[in-house]
Amino acid sequence: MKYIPDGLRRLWHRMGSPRWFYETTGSWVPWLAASAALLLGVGTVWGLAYAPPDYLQGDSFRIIYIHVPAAYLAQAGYMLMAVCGVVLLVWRMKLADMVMATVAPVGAAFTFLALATGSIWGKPTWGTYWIWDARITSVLILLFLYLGIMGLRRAIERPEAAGRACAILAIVGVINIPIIKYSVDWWMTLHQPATFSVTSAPAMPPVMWIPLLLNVLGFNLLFAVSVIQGTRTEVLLRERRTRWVTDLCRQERA
Amino acid sequence: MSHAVLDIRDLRCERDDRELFADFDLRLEAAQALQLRGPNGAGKTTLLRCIAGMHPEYEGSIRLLGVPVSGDQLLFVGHRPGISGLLSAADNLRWHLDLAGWRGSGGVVSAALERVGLIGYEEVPCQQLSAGQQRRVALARLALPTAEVPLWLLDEPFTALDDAGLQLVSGLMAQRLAGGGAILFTTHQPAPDLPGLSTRWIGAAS
Amino acid sequence: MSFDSFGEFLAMGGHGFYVWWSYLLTVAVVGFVLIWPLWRRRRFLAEQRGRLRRADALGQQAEVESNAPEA
Amino acid sequence: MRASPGSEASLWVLFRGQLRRDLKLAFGQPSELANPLAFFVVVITLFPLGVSPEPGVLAGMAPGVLWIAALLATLLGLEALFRRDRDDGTLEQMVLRAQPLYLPVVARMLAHWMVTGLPLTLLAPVLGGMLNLAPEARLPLMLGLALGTPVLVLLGGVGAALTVGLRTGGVLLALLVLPLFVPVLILGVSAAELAGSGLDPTGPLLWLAAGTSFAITTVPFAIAAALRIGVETG
Repeated sequence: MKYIPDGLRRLWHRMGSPRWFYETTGSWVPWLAASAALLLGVGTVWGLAYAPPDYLQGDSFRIIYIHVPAAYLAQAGYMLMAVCGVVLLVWRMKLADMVMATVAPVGAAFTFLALATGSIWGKPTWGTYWIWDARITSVLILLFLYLGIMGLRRAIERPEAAGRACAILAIVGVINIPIIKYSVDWWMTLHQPATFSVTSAPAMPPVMWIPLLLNVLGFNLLFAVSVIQGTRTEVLLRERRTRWVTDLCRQERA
Repeated sequence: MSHAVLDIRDLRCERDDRELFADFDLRLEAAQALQLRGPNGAGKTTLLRCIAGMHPEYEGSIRLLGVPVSGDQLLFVGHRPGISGLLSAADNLRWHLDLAGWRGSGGVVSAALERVGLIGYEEVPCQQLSAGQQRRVALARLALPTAEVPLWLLDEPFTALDDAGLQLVSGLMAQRLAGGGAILFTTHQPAPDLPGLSTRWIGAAS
Repeated sequence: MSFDSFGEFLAMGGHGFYVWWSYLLTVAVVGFVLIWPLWRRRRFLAEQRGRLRRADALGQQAEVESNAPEA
Repeated sequence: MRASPGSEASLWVLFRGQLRRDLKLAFGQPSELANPLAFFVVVITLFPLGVSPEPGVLAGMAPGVLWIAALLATLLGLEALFRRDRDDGTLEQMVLRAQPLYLPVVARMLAHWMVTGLPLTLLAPVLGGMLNLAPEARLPLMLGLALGTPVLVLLGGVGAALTVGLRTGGVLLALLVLPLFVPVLILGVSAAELAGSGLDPTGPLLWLAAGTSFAITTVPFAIAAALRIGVETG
């Protein structure tokens, strides 16, 4: 930290303050939510109505406009938890723990969505709702990892200890995710592999992938909105005994 | 400049949403003993655990000989004995020596057990000993050479001991004080007669 | 537009059931993800308000504030 | 006389002392030693009864069945791994005094592996024979278990350390560690299956070896960090 310029260091310390986070991010939410709605509206309408059907999968390929962003967020959410875990363990920044606690259920929800949409997509494509496809299997294991973190946090009573325990688990998990992914991929090549997977559509034309890009961006903003709102609530809960939160509650009452 | 063995400044500590200490200062010099007294729940144990690094939710500075506390500079005897019931007294003490990286002769184990009056019980699994004898095994750690550290933290060292045991423990404590160590301990009993002893009330009486 | 009529749009070339189910599920999950933090916040504020009112009624405002160190 | 902390000799004393203590503790309770092994054998026995006694069917699923049974047997011993030490206060003494904590943790896990993973490995070919496992697959199965069970024990140790102070131990522990066991399971089963169908099993075995060395060097740090949380005032 010695070589970091003063201004940056001050910003870092301020960012670590839950109160600063609460007071700063409140005004961001409407803008983020509006951008998310715009991107998702355009992307989804375009993807559902204007993109041409896939020559092999027909119209069921339109599920990718939600499946891919959800699968992406499922993984990104876990990464984010691990990064927060490192920040918590190294710099003891309480805000990182609050973000981590918020991301877990949101990430798990998107993991579930990725799993469910992938499975629904499988019915018209493979003729069955569940197939042990490499990607779907990895996502299923990712869901278990999320459930483990959420279970651990619920089980430990002291929030301070729960945060650090979850940080350790998230870091161990994030190192394992690529190993799990590659081992599952490799395992598929040994067994009868599915001929094509939900995301392996060959060389999409722009009219198909631009809406996908819009939706990925839109879902990212949506995720940000949810995490920011959730963290703000978490800040209030954890700081409920400080004067600024008490004052805030009084104001809300008035 | 010489540092106090233990120097606590501006300690603020919470437990279960309740503030135990605020602006708490404590200074302990070499060859000094301090008895912490106070009602149940006043935070005596929590204070010892803060110092030992087993209760991280505190603010303020805790320094041992001028530097942050390191586990090999202190000896902690808590409510839990630190003795495995399935192992013999000798095995337990040997493990405590190994933990501290002791490379000298193992003869110190029987010397320590002799000191606490457990001669002949060396190889009996501790769970077959009486409660008082088990307590003595735990306290035999104070008679090991690895106990020669600057600070002892003793949480209720006199419970479950008879008069002879009490004499024994205060003897070990006096010996450590004479050797230049500092001792912080909690007890509900009246303090034993120790050189350099003072008492501090925490909690309700403060 | 890749569909000729609204009926065809709904049918999705025979895959309508799967596509619309997926999107319905997405709406549900997104709804949950957006509403859950707000619901928690509302519950928290209601709880705190209750606590403050109780404290005021008892004239023990001091109790709340003595518990509240400066942030 | 007292070794300066951190000198090589005192590090060795620290490691050896912990290993000796844990082995003494383990061999002091023969029943706890035998239980995971008995569990392993019983589970294996259930498969022919539950699925099919047909030699061909059994041979096909033998590697997977043996590995999953080994996985569950490992899990069985994990819950008690640190619990007794926490209850009698020896864990807090270890966390407080040992410098570095890494060494006694490695010794603890090594001792645990010697009384769980190692006997499972040695028992596996016998049970493999009962399940009609191809003879050429027996050595790769054993090698796979020898390389894979240390990883299982270590990852399991993280879960055990994280849940050491909790009342809701067992089920949560399984949820925490079983997903992490997946790569080991895949690689271990593949090695035996490849060998069983006359192919070269060295690929997955080398990957397992790499994973084991990585786990031995890194995972004990995670266990140590988790144990520090576990001994804090609850």
